[in-house]
Amino acid sequence: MAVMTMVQAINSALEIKLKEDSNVLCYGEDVGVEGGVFRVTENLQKQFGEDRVFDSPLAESGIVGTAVGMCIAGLRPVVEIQFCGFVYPAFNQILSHVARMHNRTRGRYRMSMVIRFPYGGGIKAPEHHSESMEALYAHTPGLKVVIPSNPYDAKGLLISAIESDDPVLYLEPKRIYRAIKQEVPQEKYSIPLGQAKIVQDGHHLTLISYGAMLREAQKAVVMAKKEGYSIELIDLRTISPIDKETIAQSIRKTGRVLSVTEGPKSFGVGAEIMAIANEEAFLNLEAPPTRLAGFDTVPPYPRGEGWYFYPPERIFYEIKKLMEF
Amino acid sequence: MAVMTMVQAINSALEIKLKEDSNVLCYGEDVGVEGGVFRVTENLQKQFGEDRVFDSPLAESGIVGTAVGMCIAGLRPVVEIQFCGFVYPAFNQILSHVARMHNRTRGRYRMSMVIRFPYGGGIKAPEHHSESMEALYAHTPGLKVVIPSNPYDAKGLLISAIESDDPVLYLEPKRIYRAIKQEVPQEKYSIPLGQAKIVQDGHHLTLISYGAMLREAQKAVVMAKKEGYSIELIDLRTISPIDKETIAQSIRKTGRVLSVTEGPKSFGVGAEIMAIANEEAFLNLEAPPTRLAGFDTVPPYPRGEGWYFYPPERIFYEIKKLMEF
Amino acid sequence: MFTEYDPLHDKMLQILDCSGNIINPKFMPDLSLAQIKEAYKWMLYARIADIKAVSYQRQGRMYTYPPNLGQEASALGTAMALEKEDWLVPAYRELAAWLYRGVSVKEVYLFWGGHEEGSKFASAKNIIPPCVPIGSQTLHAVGIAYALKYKKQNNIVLTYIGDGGTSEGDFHEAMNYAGVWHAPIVFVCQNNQYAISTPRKKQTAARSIAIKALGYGLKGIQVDGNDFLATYSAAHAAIKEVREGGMPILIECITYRQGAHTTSDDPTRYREKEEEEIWLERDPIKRLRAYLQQKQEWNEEEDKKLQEQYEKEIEEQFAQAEKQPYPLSDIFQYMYVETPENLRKQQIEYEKFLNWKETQKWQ
Amino acid sequence: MFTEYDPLHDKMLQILDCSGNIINPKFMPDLSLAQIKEAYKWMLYARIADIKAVSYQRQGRMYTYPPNLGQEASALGTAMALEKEDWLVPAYRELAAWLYRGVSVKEVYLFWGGHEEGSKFASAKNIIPPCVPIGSQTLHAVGIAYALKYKKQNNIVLTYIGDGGTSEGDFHEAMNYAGVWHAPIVFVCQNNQYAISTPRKKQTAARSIAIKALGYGLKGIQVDGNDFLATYSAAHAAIKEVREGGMPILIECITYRQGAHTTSDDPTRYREKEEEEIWLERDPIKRLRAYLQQKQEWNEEEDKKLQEQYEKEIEEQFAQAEKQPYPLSDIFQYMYVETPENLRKQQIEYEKFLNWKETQKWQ
Ligand SMILES: Cc1ncc(C[n+]2csc(CCOP(=O)(O)OP(=O)(O)O)c2C)c(N)n1
Ligand SMILES: Cc1ncc(C[n+]2csc(CCOP(=O)(O)OP(=O)(O)O)c2C)c(N)n1
Ligand SMILES: [Mg+2]
Ligand SMILES: [Mg+2]
Repeated sequence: MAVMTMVQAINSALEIKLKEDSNVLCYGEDVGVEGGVFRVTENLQKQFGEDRVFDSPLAESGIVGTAVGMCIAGLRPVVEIQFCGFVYPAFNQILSHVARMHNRTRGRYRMSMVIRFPYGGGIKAPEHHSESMEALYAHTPGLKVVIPSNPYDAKGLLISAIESDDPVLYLEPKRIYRAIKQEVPQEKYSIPLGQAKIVQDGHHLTLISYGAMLREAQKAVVMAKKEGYSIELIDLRTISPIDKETIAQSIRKTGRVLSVTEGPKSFGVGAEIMAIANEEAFLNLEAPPTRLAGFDTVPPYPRGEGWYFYPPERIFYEIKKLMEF
Repeated sequence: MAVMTMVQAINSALEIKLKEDSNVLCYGEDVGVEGGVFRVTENLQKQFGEDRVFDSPLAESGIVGTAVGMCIAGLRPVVEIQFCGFVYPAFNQILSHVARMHNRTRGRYRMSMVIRFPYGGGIKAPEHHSESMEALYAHTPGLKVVIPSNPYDAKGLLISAIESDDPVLYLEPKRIYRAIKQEVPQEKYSIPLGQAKIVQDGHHLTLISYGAMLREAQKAVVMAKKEGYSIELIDLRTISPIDKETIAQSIRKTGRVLSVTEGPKSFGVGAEIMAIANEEAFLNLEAPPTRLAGFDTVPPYPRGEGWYFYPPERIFYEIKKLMEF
Repeated sequence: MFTEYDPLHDKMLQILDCSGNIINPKFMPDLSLAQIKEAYKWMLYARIADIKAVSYQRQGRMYTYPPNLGQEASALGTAMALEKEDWLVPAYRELAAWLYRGVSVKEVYLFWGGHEEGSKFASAKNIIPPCVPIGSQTLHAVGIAYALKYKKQNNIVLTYIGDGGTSEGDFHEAMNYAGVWHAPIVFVCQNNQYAISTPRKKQTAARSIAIKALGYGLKGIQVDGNDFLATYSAAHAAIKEVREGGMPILIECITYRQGAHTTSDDPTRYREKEEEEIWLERDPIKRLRAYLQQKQEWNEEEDKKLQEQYEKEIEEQFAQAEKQPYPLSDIFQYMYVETPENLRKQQIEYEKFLNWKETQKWQ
Repeated sequence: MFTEYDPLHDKMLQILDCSGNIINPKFMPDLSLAQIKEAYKWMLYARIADIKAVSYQRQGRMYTYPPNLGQEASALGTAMALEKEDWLVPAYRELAAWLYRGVSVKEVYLFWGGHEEGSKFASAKNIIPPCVPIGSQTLHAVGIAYALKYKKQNNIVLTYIGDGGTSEGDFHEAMNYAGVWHAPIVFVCQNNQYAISTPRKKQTAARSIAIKALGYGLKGIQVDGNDFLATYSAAHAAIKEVREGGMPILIECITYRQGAHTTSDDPTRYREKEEEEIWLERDPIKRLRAYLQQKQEWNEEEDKKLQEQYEKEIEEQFAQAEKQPYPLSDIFQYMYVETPENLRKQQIEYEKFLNWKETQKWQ
């Protein structure tokens, strides 16, 4: 065991897979000598050489489009997009090819790639560096979307993602890249994709979150406890395919559900969770399934962040409203 | 009045605005001499000249990115993307600039453009020509998303879209481009954006749809009537910002809601409608808010279309289940 | 060749004239007459399959189809220069190349006949399916080329793009990545003068497509795309150079789509009859046949017989394609390698509905 | 000029050497000494604002900031050749150009200090905000250029991009659209040798950035980006030619970012001290000062006095920027010209929560 930040845990997963499987390659803007702008790929080029860990030209469609070709030729590229706001130039490759090549070729070619990128706000970064648009990818059939909330999961999920024969978008909550340190095994282990985790049992209300917001949700759980509310906290971990079963079971038990996410509210992940509550647990509902999400606005420039990224008190406030419904 | 197809109605709206406002331009792939692959821009180049209606090079990011510049310089471009599956190369321009320029410049520059494209399936077109990914755009703050379901609305909504100082994505249900003929005034009129339309009053269940699926919903309404069910049918018309008020009022009255959409189910428009039902009419609900949507798959190649685009019977089947809940 | 035909000289490599004479023996490829005859046969085969596809579409038995008529030499000549283990990355209008590489007419008809089974290209090796989003395939090709180099295989990738496709950002990124990675790849642009209705002049102000190579440190060459000997010769030289470690090369084949863009298109809206006639004169199959006839290697009768044989074969392939079933499960089972529970349930739900529907009486 | 410095000749336009001597009088721009002195002052002003930005960031009073140090001549020389009604479309590292065009230091500090008010650029005309998604601004520039032509205004657009930015698909599409539309536009690539840590060599295998112009039927030229006289001279010639109806032109300014990519970056990870020192020798401000001093137009004392004056001015601007309020409503009110009901409600809901929060006692 070692104490690791999320950055270190991700680095460790990459290192293990690079060591274990010569088909694994890492590339993207500044991932080589620089080790990535967040140092997630630090030391990997030194260790594995320039043909396995390298800088790409500054072109995201190029990064993802060439990764499609590499998968066709049997490699398992793990590519980095520098920030969440710079995935869009690659959107066509992701949606039209990464998500579809396997279906189009009736299983002949597998898109065994991982597309990693830091997402979300809260670090006072410039415009386009703070968004949480995971719903876009979750709505795209053919992709898997994974978001860890702590170093331990980050490593185990990334190893599964790299080993998955399906393409995985692996979003890294940059706000907690270094904010949490945790005991993480140095050796290999994996956490299956598609399974949410019950972080804490409870019976009054199901609180669902993931990524950096999970920590805020945890704080709200503590506040709620003081008022006598027993909250069941679920970490989604995989956004798509979403773990309906775990969500549904919990709501059937508690009768109340609140989701806590960062991205824009409308047509977002929260709506999907409400839909599941309706589809799977309607007769158990004791209060309206509710979503707490970002405003339907662009994340503001840093000085406005204080307004945009809601505090745990906001979560607590919604819990209270639901409990008093 | 004249009898028009949707193609003709859209053409008429373009003609009126081109005539009325010299800041309006139309361009895109093959919109000039060819008049567009669906002939939506037929005769416009002849009438308004090559500097106002013209072919662009084959590059969608270019089409939308240059339109951003034109808006900055005070023009009102109405650009065409040839098919729904070819918007993605322009995704970065749409999300990062079209949706954000006004906010970024604190109102200095308005993105007074319309991005038109045929969407949806059912015409046995090749891969990438049949998708309904409106939820992607609806989830993007800063955009308006409009989808007409008949020639009359198509014209009135497009005129409003062109006159809107906010950017509008105007999705044309190609399946009914020529399938419906309707009396449409030759002169100018407009239909406000953001307002759903109650196509038919009813008190048992609220059925919500738009675009080509609205016709299917209408057929289901007839089937349901035979069984004694009174269905309130709503045509959403504007997907974003969604008309919460009309939806909520209807659900409060009927207690039941079913949405009928074409795109992938998960994280789609149906989930948003369910969310609204929960947020605005929870205590009135007599059955779980329900969504009927496409599978979480790519629309299949033409020979599989029969499986993918569900028939009105499917809608009726869901209505029945809800009524018997 | 690449010095003499440097795009800065604005010259086009041509070997065979329109009457079947060799006018440029210097670059005559090292092919036996038997091999050239073989090439002719492939072009003929592709043409018949192409013409039949259009007619099946007209009969309502196939969906939208993009005719290849007139572009056979441009597709085949470049593909024939490949070795077996090399890769081919199509755009979508290189029928002769696909068939030569082992794709069956049945698969081609399945693809344009609206069935995913037709984009598996199961009967051919080292090829990927046609690519509808224009230009995006060129990046896949570069990725494959990187992989080949990484694995130290001595193979190369050949990829196609249209003149219109060169305007897409992906083409630029692909050429640039190919240069930086020094990837073993040859790009072939079939410049058939139009992208649907948009003429080459409105596509780019560059004096040629070939000259675009310079922006990436690559070599470029313009060849007569209706001259099989020229397309083969250029591709052969390019592939050899690239295989030996040279930088990637861009070949611009000057050709013409004699037919419509697709069966939904009407070219009379945007081009002149006179222009079409000029290009009929330059027809690649006619030219190569004239060459072979001059060499006493071919005659009308053989031609007729072969055509009949091909027609029969192709009809059989079509019949098979037409019979291919499309069960509901096809829609679900390939979306993921491991189908998620949610998707499985959607199929089951739909089946439940279908069963219910069966039990109902609909008027 | 564009014939003599055709990118095929691999020559770089230079007028002033590193010691301040004119070595290429033929292309000496038609600027009075007073004007050159003015240019020097702008560069100095920009440099001080730049250095102060870094120091404010270090003090935790501003956010991530990308230093301009060393690129002043490349930005200013090109922008100074514009006329008032021409348009400027920035990337994000052309501070001297923005200031010259009327943007206030306050706005610049607001932008990098994390406030949208700073990307309004309200005090300047015909300019758009800095653009974070690399390369995408070049298309906006072409759109503006089309509009100017359409409206028959005799103005042009100047847009900037970095060496890294040239790899993006949007740059390609912009250059290509500009060519096809024959748009009145000049592209300036500030080739500062790196895109964050990625050196120019890994960005493209092209022998220069300037040569990329050929792929679009445009002209290109390489200039010494640390030589104000050269950047001005080339831009002046390019703008004149384009204004008179010539095809668009791409200017590659060879320069160097003396500082870090941004305040979050550590260049010692990827470049050598020796290289940095070579480029310090070529510093644009030092060079122009040397020239002015040789001409007896400037001296150390004046310099010192001016610096002090500028520092004071800039500090005041910073103080103002720091004071700028950011009310909650700022987040909502500019998303749309007409704010939709849904959005208005989200603000109200949040305010309700804030009020509730006020009433609570939190330990
Ligand atoms: C990204 C994208 N945009 C638009 C289209 C629609 N489209 C299909 S073919 C075509 C023209 C292609 O022209 P070219 O590249 O010259 O190839 P050709 O058809 O002439 O072989 C267009 C615009 C598409 N398939 N993909
Ligand atoms: C589309 C996009 N991808 C990645 C980034 C992250 N990024 C910011 S600056 C930069 C390097 C830009 O290099 P260059 O164009 O040479 O400009 P310079 O910073 O040297 O002025 C990168 C990769 C971005 N802003 N936008
Ligand atoms: Mg073409
Ligand atoms: Mg740079």
